[in-house]
Amino acid sequence: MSQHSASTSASHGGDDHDHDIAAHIRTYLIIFGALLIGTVLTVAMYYVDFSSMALTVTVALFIASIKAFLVAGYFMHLLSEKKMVYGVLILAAIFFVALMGLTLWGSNDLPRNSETKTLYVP
Amino acid sequence: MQSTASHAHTSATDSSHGHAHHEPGFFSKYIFSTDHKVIGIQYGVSALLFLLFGFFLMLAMRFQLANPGKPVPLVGPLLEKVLGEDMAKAGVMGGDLYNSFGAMHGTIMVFLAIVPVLFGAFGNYVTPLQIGAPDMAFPRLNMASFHAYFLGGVVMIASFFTPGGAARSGWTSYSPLASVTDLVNRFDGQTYWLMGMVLLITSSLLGSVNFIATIIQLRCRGMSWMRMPFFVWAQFVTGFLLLLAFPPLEAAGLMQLMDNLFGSSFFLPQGLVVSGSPLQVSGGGSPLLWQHLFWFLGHPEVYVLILPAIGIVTEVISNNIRKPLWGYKSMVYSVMSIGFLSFIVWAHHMYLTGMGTKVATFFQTTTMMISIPSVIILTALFISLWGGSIRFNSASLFALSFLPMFGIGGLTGLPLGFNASDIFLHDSYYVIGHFHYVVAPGTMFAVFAGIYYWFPKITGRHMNELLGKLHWAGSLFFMNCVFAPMFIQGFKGMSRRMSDGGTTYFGLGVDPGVLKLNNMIFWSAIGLGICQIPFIINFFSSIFMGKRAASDNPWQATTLEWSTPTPPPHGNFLQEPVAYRGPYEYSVPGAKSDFSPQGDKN
Amino acid sequence: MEIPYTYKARPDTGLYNAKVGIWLFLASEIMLFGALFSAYILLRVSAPVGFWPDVALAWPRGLLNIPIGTFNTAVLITSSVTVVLAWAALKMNNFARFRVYMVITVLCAFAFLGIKSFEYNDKFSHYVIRLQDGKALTGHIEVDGKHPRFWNFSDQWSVAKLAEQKVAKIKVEMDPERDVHGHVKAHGSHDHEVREVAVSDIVFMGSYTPATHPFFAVYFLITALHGLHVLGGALVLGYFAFPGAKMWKSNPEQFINRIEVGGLFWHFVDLVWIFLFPVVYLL
Amino acid sequence: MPEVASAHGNGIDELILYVHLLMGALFVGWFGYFVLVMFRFNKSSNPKADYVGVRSHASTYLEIGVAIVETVLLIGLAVPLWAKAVDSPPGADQKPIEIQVMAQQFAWAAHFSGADGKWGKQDTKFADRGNPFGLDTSDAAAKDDISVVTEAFLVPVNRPVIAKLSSMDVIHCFKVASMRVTQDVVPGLTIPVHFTPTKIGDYTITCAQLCGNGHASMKGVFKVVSQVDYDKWFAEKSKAGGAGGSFE
Ligand code: HEA
Ligand code: HEA
Ligand code: CUA
Ligand SMILES: [Cu+2]
Repeated sequence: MSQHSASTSASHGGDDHDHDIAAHIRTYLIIFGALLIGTVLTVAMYYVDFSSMALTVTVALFIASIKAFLVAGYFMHLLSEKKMVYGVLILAAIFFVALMGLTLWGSNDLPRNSETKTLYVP
Repeated sequence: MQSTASHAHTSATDSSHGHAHHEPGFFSKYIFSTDHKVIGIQYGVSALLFLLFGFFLMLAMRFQLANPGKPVPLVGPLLEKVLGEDMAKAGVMGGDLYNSFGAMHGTIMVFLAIVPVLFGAFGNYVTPLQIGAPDMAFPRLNMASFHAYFLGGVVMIASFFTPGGAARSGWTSYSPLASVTDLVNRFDGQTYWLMGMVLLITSSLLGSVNFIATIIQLRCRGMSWMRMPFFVWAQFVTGFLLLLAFPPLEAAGLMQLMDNLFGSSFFLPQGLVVSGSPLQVSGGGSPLLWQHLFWFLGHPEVYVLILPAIGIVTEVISNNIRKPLWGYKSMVYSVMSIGFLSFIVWAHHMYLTGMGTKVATFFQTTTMMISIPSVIILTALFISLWGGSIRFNSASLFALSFLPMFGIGGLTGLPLGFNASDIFLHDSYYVIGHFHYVVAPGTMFAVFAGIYYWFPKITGRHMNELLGKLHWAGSLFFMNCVFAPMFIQGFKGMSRRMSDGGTTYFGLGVDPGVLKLNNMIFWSAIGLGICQIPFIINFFSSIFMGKRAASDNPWQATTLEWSTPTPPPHGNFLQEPVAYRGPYEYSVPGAKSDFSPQGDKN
Repeated sequence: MEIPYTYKARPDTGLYNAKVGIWLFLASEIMLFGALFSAYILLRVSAPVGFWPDVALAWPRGLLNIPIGTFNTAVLITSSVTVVLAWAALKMNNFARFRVYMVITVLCAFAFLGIKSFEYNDKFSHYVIRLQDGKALTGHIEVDGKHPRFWNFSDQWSVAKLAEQKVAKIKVEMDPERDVHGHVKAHGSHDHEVREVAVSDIVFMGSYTPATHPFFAVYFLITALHGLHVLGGALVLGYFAFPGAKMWKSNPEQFINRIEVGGLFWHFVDLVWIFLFPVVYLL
Repeated sequence: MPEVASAHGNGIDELILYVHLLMGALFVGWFGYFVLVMFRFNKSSNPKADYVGVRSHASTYLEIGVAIVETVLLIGLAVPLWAKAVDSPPGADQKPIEIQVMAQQFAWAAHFSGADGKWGKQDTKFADRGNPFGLDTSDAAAKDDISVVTEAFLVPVNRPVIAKLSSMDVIHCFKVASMRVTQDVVPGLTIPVHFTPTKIGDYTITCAQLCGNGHASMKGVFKVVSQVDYDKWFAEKSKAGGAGGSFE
């Protein structure tokens, strides 16, 4: 049986295939570099004073999202993944956004004249 | 024993001789089994025992409500001895004991009884059979899931014996109450509750990954999506609800655990003064955050309770009306939209926590939207009855009475869903009535229907019909006697979770009439309990003495589980099953019998 | 019957079982960490000004060690690329190279955890002190020549306890001064200036533990949970590299799949960190 | 239901009524159908089932009908009612009575600003059971404040009341059934409710949120009285002043 399977994997690893994988490896290394650069950038941004918190957050999350895209898209092969997986992830993404968005919205939209402190806290 | 090439072919022969040779021992057969059917039965038996336990908790509470201040008969002295004088002085239920029984009744019923029996037991046993799979996709994960559940149950039960008793902040476990009830003994019932919940959530996550993967991957040849029995669809959607709604509660549970054990302030705001002295915490947390995270699970959870129940009812009804379902496709789309929408309605439990018009409008709109697919499903089931040739047996009686019972429960959800009417009805007995109509006569009837229906497949014997009908009639009658009066009490303004049954309020002369109903409810609950005795007798005696099933398909049903041997062997099917047609082909014009099984070629 | 598609892809979905399973599991993980991030943001935006003992700040910033965090990020990214290279090596039928990459991955994982526990330890002995005049000091403290550290979270090293032990003065090894963004003020602040503080001057004092501020509560909860994921992943990958590698002989295809699935989990752990790092360290 | 005693209460009752009419219609209709089917299509009266069953599309119209009625109730009643009852406090021209209400395990307390119309200083460090509002009695503005702990307080009839709800410890729920008012009282937040009592009488504040072992007995009483009686009580109490009373 092991005989058999070894031959399967050998046939699997035909020349074409090896070539493919070698190309992949090159991509992985490039992305590795990009991720490291991204990390340096993120940290560098910290020392830049954007004066606005919103802008700081946007920039930081933007860089993080690009890094995340690279990891998910290439390392996790998400760019060439099957429909079913996309479906599951899209659901999770939608519900995550709903959870975060509605929770934040819900706790900021209080009846008028409400205050976010107890009566006696100075 | 791994085969590589043309897997499907060799595997059947492989396994049949692989398993003939060694008989598994007791432990690997019953405790550490990876067979979905054994796991299903394990789930079923444990869950039914929890159901009974939850009922006894409730009975003690109902006694207290009807007779506040009187010692609980029979078990009163025991309660005092086991739980201590603080909880049950002279056998009388104190406020703490009442609250802890209430919290544990809710928790046990939802997480340890009904979900495990619907999803764990029926889901496990029936789903792979109905899609023609040899087992679940990940059998060992399945076993781990049961063990996590069981451990969770043990932790929950153990919590009754911790100093201070079990959790007593409601099944909703709202902070700050959950974090300040016992400031001295941090390892209290609440902490146990949280640890138990983390285990139960883990169990559900493992289970739901397994179910979804199984349904996506292991459907047999010909079992296209639109040929799946509705029960499988229901389990599929339920799986997604558990998969994506539970993790936020797990996160919240961990946060509350930190609040309780490490003194953090996730859910505790600044400036709390408990029992007259300032609480020594940093503050800065938000009590409403807990509620959002809880109800983000909490609402999908109620559909976790009802969808598999509707699935069972659909199976039983379609079999007993001997005709196809009307609007199968619209039912499938409805169940999907219910699943989707159930994630964005949660704050209808929080209308009165201080919500502005915009958010409240959003959530009541989604709440109304979600009632539409429910109406569609019920309508489809009702319309399916037309033109049928309805057989009445224990299973179908329970399934049929599910419809109006769920109808009442569902309809009473509407006035709660409108925020303005919820102002009056919120946290009153009307809410209790609403959801018990869906979970008790609703879900529980589906459970009973399922048991009567699949019993012959599981054991090879029928349950006794006479006892079954007795069980049905009594349950239907007393269920209504228990829960219908609650609507009246709710209208009179009686609040839930009142350890004295409302005497303090209504002692003021506000309308003592509704208090008398407490008596009636108590005795009806006793009656309800008594009506379960025929069932329990029936259940155990039929395993050994029931009428033997005439064939592998005694109900003359169409779905694939009935084309296996009885009980199905390890691996389920003798040859590779193939689905040739839709799931409910009954009374097909021109066919030789009134049912055309999915697996029969012609 | 055997369970089908345990390692061969099902034709219509194009996936084998474990891959469906891992993606489902990761979807639930998204919700788990998503909820924690949501909690973080909610607590942060609703934090009242003047809440963090340093009155100017509503929320502590810049208290975590950025160089170390950056280094740890690099460690995790490295492990992420080595795990995918390990998979590629298997694809190319090169088992020896696979094992080397896998070992690097696991070593990175433990390096990450080691560095993390060093950070934790530092936080446990780091204090924030609010004085009568409203100012706040942060730094390591010295009481009677000892550097107290908190292992017992709920029992705060409270001012009352100091008074009880008749301690009149404590020494604070001050952190460099920071502006409202949490940036170190470059000029005028000496590293590790030591200051003496009279106990009677102290209003509040707490070490960097969950009990002191929701920020630390969130920080410890998320990073600890993330750390558990790292640990779990490292154990599984370690298993694949050595005892589990037997399967390479018996069923290489399934083994490659296992590595792929393990790798997917590992990348996810990395993904969480990619967001975690800027959010808790930098923002 | 308890008799309505507030200005907005009737609207809520109407909504409840209409929803129940919808529910009743659906229930009676479907239940009648159900019973009919049970007789007409059981095995003995209809031995051979019909493969197709119902051919008409009546049910679709029914579903659309339900959706429409729900929409109407939603937009026509529920949303505006909520906006009015919860979200639009009465303006100064309506001379609302403003009170602070503090919940604690297990009692309600009310606080009026007194004759000078100014709230005294309040701080956590003064707060305890007998002084739930943490009133700083040395503050000049606090001298005439009225704090009512555990006994009944008074409000005049036909004048809007704004109660600013807050809690010292856990979540409670301010419910006055006759006024059709329910509002959770969340520690860390101050949430106002407003209502206009229209009938003289005694009303019970109940707590509708589980808050511990004494939850069932957590009640408060207030009296709706004529403006004259109210003024008298107010003047008297304001003169006495103080942080409240004992907490039994
Ligand atoms: C299985 C469980 C289940 C189900 C299915 C539902 C279904 C619904 N629920 Fe319920 N609900 C609970 C379980 C459930 N609920 C629980 C446990 C609580 C309390 C939690 C707690 O606080 O402890 C609760 C509380 C609750 C509240 C909060 C009340 C409050 O605290 O103030 C609200 C408010 O909107 C609500 C609304 C709804 C709505 C609109 C539906 C809709 O989905 C219903 C849709 C269904 C229909 C509209 C029926 C259609 C039927 C027909 C048309 C046919 C009729 C025919 C005949 C009668 C013969 N529910
Ligand atoms: C799925 C959920 C579920 C189910 C099935 C039930 C079932 C029942 N519930 Fe419960 N209940 C809740 C979920 C549920 N409940 C929740 C979530 C709460 C809120 C808790 C809170 O406030 O936090 C609540 C609260 C609640 C209250 C309100 C308490 C209060 O607010 O003070 C009441 C009051 O009467 C009540 C009554 C009942 C009754 C009489 C039943 C009956 O229908 C029970 C009937 C059961 C049986 C008769 C047992 C049958 C047993 C078998 C068939 C076993 C056979 C065994 C073998 C064969 C091995 N419940
Ligand atoms: Cu206060 Cu219940
Ligand atoms: Cu709900």
